[in-house]
Amino acid sequence: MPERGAASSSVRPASRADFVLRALAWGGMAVLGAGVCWIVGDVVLRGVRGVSLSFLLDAPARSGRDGGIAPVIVSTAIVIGTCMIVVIPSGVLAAVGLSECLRRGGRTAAVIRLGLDIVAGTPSIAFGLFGHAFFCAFLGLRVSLLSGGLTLACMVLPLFIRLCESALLGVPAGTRRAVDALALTRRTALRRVVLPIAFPGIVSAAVFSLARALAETAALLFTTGYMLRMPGSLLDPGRVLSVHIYDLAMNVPGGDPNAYATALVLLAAVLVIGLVPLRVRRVRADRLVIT
Amino acid sequence: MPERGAASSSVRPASRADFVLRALAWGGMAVLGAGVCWIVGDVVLRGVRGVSLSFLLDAPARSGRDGGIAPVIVSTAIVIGTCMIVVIPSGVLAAVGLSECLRRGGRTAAVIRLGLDIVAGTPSIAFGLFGHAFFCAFLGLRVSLLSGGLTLACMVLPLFIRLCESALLGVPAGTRRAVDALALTRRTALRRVVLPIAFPGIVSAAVFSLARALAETAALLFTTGYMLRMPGSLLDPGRVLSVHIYDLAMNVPGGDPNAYATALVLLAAVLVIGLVPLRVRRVRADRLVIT
Amino acid sequence: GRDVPAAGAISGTITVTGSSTIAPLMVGLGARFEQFHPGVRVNVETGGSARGIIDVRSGLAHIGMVSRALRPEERDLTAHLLARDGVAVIVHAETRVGQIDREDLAGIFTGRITNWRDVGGPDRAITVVTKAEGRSTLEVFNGYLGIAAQDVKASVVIGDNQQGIKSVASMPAAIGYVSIGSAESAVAEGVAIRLLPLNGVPASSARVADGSFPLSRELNLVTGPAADLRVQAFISYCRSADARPLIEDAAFVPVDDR
Amino acid sequence: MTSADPDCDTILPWPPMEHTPPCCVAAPHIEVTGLSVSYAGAEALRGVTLTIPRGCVTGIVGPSGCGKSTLLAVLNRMTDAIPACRVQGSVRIDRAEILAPDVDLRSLRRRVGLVFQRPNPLPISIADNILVPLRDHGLGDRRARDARLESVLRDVGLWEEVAHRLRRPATALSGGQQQRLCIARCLALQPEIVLMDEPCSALDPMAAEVIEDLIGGLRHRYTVVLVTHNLAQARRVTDHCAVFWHRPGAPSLIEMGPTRQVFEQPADDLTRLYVGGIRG
Amino acid sequence: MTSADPDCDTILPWPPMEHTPPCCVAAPHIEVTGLSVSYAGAEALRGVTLTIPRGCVTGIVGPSGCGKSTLLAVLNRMTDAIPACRVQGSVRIDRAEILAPDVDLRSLRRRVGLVFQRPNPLPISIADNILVPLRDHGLGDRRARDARLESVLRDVGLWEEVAHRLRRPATALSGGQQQRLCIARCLALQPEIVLMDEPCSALDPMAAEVIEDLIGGLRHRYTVVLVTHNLAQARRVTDHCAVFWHRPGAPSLIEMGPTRQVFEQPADDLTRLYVGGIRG
Ligand SMILES: Nc1ncnc2c1ncn2[C@@H]1O[C@H](COP(=O)(O)OP(=O)(O)OP(=O)(O)O)[C@@H](O)[C@H]1O
Ligand SMILES: Nc1ncnc2c1ncn2[C@@H]1O[C@H](COP(=O)(O)OP(=O)(O)OP(=O)(O)O)[C@@H](O)[C@H]1O
Ligand SMILES: [Mg+2]
Ligand SMILES: [Mg+2]
Repeated sequence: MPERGAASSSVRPASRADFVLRALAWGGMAVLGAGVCWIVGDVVLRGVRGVSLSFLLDAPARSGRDGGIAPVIVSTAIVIGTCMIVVIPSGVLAAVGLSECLRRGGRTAAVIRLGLDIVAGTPSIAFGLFGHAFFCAFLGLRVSLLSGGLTLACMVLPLFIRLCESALLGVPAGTRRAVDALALTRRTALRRVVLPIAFPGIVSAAVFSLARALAETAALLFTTGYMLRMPGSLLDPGRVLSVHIYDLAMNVPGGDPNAYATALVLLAAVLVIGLVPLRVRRVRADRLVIT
Repeated sequence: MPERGAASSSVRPASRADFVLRALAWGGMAVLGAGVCWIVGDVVLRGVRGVSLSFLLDAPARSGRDGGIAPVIVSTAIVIGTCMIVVIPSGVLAAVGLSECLRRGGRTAAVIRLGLDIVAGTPSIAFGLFGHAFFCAFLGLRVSLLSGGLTLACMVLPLFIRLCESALLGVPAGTRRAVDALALTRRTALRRVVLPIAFPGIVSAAVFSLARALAETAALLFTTGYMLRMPGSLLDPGRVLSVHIYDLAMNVPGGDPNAYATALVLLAAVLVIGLVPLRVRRVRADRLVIT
Repeated sequence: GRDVPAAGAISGTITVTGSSTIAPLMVGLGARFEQFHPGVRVNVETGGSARGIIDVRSGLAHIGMVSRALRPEERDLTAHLLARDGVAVIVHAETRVGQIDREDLAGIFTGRITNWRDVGGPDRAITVVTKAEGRSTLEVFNGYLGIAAQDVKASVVIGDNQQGIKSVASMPAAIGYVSIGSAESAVAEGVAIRLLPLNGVPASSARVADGSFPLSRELNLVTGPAADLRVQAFISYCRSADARPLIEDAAFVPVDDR
Repeated sequence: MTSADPDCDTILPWPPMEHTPPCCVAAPHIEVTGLSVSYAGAEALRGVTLTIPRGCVTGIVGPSGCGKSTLLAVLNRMTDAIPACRVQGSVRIDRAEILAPDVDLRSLRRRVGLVFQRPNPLPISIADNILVPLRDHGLGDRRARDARLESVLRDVGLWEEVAHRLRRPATALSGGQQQRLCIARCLALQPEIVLMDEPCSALDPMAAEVIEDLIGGLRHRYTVVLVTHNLAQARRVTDHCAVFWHRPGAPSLIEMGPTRQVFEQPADDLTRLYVGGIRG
Repeated sequence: MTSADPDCDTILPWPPMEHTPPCCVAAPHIEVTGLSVSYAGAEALRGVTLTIPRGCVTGIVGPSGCGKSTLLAVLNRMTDAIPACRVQGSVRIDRAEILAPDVDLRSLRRRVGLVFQRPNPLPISIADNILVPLRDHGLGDRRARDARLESVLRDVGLWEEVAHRLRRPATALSGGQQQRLCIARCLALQPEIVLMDEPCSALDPMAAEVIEDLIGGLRHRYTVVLVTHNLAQARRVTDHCAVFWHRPGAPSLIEMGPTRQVFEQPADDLTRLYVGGIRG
């Protein structure tokens, strides 16, 4: 007796054009997948010999050619942590505001989006110079982990807002009407209805933005600096993983092996963080309903 | 007689907590807005004297300290064009595939997302090295505009796919059911239903990705190179705007005035492109309905 | 050094900024110096030679790192020669050319010579890799050949040493020039490049040190007029015998003026 | 219940009559004057003037697309959410204009509850669909809210069906179950005025009867406006009845009066045809 | 219309009777055997066995939540789209099993059209809602499709209302207009079997009568399965009727037979109570 379930055959019927589309889509994915494998494979193959417990726990020596990357890991964690602490709440709120504006078809939203595009289109180096001028010099935070975290937050915020905003679009129109008609406060609407629906999207937006932040180099070179010392406070300078990789690869003759080892650590970090959204249950509204 | 319309007072009622939320959201936006204004203002003030018609149409002289940026503009247009030609179709298709997978709650989608996160978390420099090794050397495309465009496409694709994917989530469940029950081919479903609904989202995803691509520096340093000559073909090397800004700011003594002028050109380009989505009419499904 | 203060006698922060070529070395030197003077913090930042000069002038940094000789218009600053960095001509490992002299090199870079055959190599078109304008290596190189930047006919323009090495290694007919230290460690790592002897002198750090290799640039620490005791102490330390192994380890050639 | 207010100068569009059910005092609760609504320029209602009496069940009937849902949407300002929608005229509840820009929408919508034509449960659990709005409006403590939850679910005849799965998502309910949940959610807030847009359309006769009985029980305590397509139902449960029609040009009100009068001695020819089933 | 097939060994659950309307030949078109459906473990239908005769209108009635929509969803495999849904048993259309994994869903759904309980027009223009599926299935040339557009809109009584705004978005229609558009869209594809889930629930009596007449006209040409809550309607338009009920444990079929028999001589006590309006 046949039994039908989640793993059943495709829901959509097929045609010749469908086949072509399907082939194209898979082809695109395959090329991208191959690229990922190439990069990842390269990093793993060439970096794996360099990674060990002592590599993670020791201070670097000889400009990073020897020793470990403990201070680099600590600095990275602090910078990224600062960045995400700023980005997540303000980004979610901004996205909510933006999607409210958008619903009312306002021009404001359009202007804000343009602003986000401009920020996205600003080269890292410009952010580095901006961060240096604004946070380090103007606000007097010096070249420090804090300056770097804040600069990074400015860079990542537009991306996060855009991804969140799309996550919020997943709230069905009927649900919005129900919320309106029940005259729920915005707080309840967000906490009990909108955010739970958008939650998986927000988590994956955060992960994606975090990955992006981990990759940033030029902006941090100017704002968190270059120091390999273990940071003692938020106002100390430090060196993040991506800067370390860049420096080892570009400026330190003989730095390649440890550059690859560090890149492997960065990759592992992204991987671990990337696993988070898989643990998040989807609560897509009215997804289960056939009526 | 009162008249109610689009510009009416807020739809949602207010409470104390709402007020705090609202303040936070606007505060966040204000900080970001201030940052944008700072960067933009700085660039405009310091760059505006350098920009003229001849600046746009002349070849550079004295390492870019004098003359114009005509070859840089041409190279940039070619690299970004190549990138977007690759990214937009394959990204849209991949996003469609991904959202189909997601609907069926598959593990595949989760793995692909992880891959996208990894690509997002790869520092530009690693992309530069990958692009150099893969496109320039392995595929024999040399250091060229084509190599740069393709490398950039790999970098930008994950971002574009994620943004598109969220745009596709805006298709209401009822509409999906209608499409299923009518047994439309995937092609018709995409062309006539899904893409029209997602179109504004896709356009703004493309604009955002394009802005991001325009900002990229490190990856292009290795793949399109530094050459200031006017490119004659896709296989010639060239220098893009962001690299030119980087080089003038970092390596050319006395290059600052023209760095700012070039940054202003980049900004203007982002602005013009950023205006595109404003021209796109929103076709949000069932947005207008009160039933 | 003679007037070096006793260990621990000074304290405060020393900010060093400038050339990314020198920066990794300064991080190491700073860390050593901090061991002798626990009250001192040496903070190294980078951003290019130009930034080094600007930040010293504006007082944002105590010491600037400049990977070239000071220009006449920069005479308001004091340069302290830290080390020399040789510039080696490199070719792909498979290019069978014994050596090259100044004339031929100038011919190749100005486009007069376009085939390896003309300089005793295989019959193959030459791919010229040069540095972007504004780089100090380019200035040193062009100065040695006596050619102007606009005369250079290059097919690839690169920025950093590593990029130059990768470009040459990926193009079998390429010729370029990079820092000797970087080239030597690349060869040690098995990258497919070869250092060409210039005018019969083998390209090696040792030959730069003994002064027989003709192509090299200065790596300078510059200070403003108001350099205080702490800064002078650090600069003397960098130029002392103590610092020598670190400089050599960074693939530069220490200068013998002590 | 307030008795007729001598200050109120609104002219009722029908004379107070003996056979008005005793439950229903013809004191106006909602007064709609010259109401016109258009969507992106297309008129959906033109010049509607009617009075909805306090404590009665007022039915609204008429063919599909004649602006019934639109009228309800105006009464609690849901039209604000539609950018292209323009509302002109005056709507007064207890003599306070509700179309003024400075009206507090939260308290307005708390007073005027709306049950939509399409069920739209919140995508949270069945219990939370009722408890969350209660808590949001600060009604009662935890125990009082739980008690209210059970009582409204019993009122709409859903308790037996969902008592064992109160924590399951409301979106997984069947169409009729969702509809009843939405009615319960609206009543839990105890609004003054309950607007119901075809509350029984997704219900089987059994469930519909429960809802009809419920509406009957709301009389006196609430002012109910009921849009329905079921003329028999309108006749059974409403005290007054308004008939809308596509007039040439735009939909508008053609007749309003006590239900018995509308059904038995209609003043308008179209009404006669409609209620007689000749047209409709 | 095919006459009864001698090869067909399915036993009809009711005896062929004289007073079966002549239109309706009791040749089985859909045979459901031992069908059970569960959502995430919760049973929504248990052990349903019934036969739907060709060319007849078969009604499905029963209280809210008893699995009527679920049965329709199984008949054209819409259940595939619900990850947590498990379907067990056998459904055969013209004696071909449709629950097999290798069934071509496109041709199945083309043959078995479904009108949903909630109207779900595509968010494109009114005309495109009908023209796009027609073109997608390669039906007719441009002129034929335009003709079909007009004829189906006339069939559902929507032509007059929308003829002047065929290019406007379908989502801006009123609830009842959307419902009729969805019916028209389904019929335009001329499926063999038409499944309708409460097609008249959002309609006023006038529009409902149009649809009822339409369903009457489909008899002979189509096999129609009609879920309805309106018992009078079921009596008026259906030839056969199936009654579902919440049995202890899970919803299931309690009685099926010619409509007159089900309403006049119900075999099951629950049916008697239900159709008599005592329960329901
Ligand atoms: N996607 C789903 N997930 C979980 N349970 C569901 C789902 N869809 C329906 N159910 C449950 O299955 C049972 C049958 O639902 P179905 O929609 O078939 O009822 P129905 O007979 O159509 O009711 P109505 O007349 O109210 O539309 C109900 O108890 C319902 O709550
Ligand atoms: N958001 C909208 N945009 C444009 N037109 C609309 C919109 N909503 C409704 N309309 C139009 O306004 C008219 C009245 O619609 P309304 O929904 O009020 O009708 P109704 O009386 O509730 O009909 P039904 O009984 O079918 O639900 C209809 O012609 C409809 O097409
Ligand atoms: Mg309506
Ligand atoms: Mg149903």
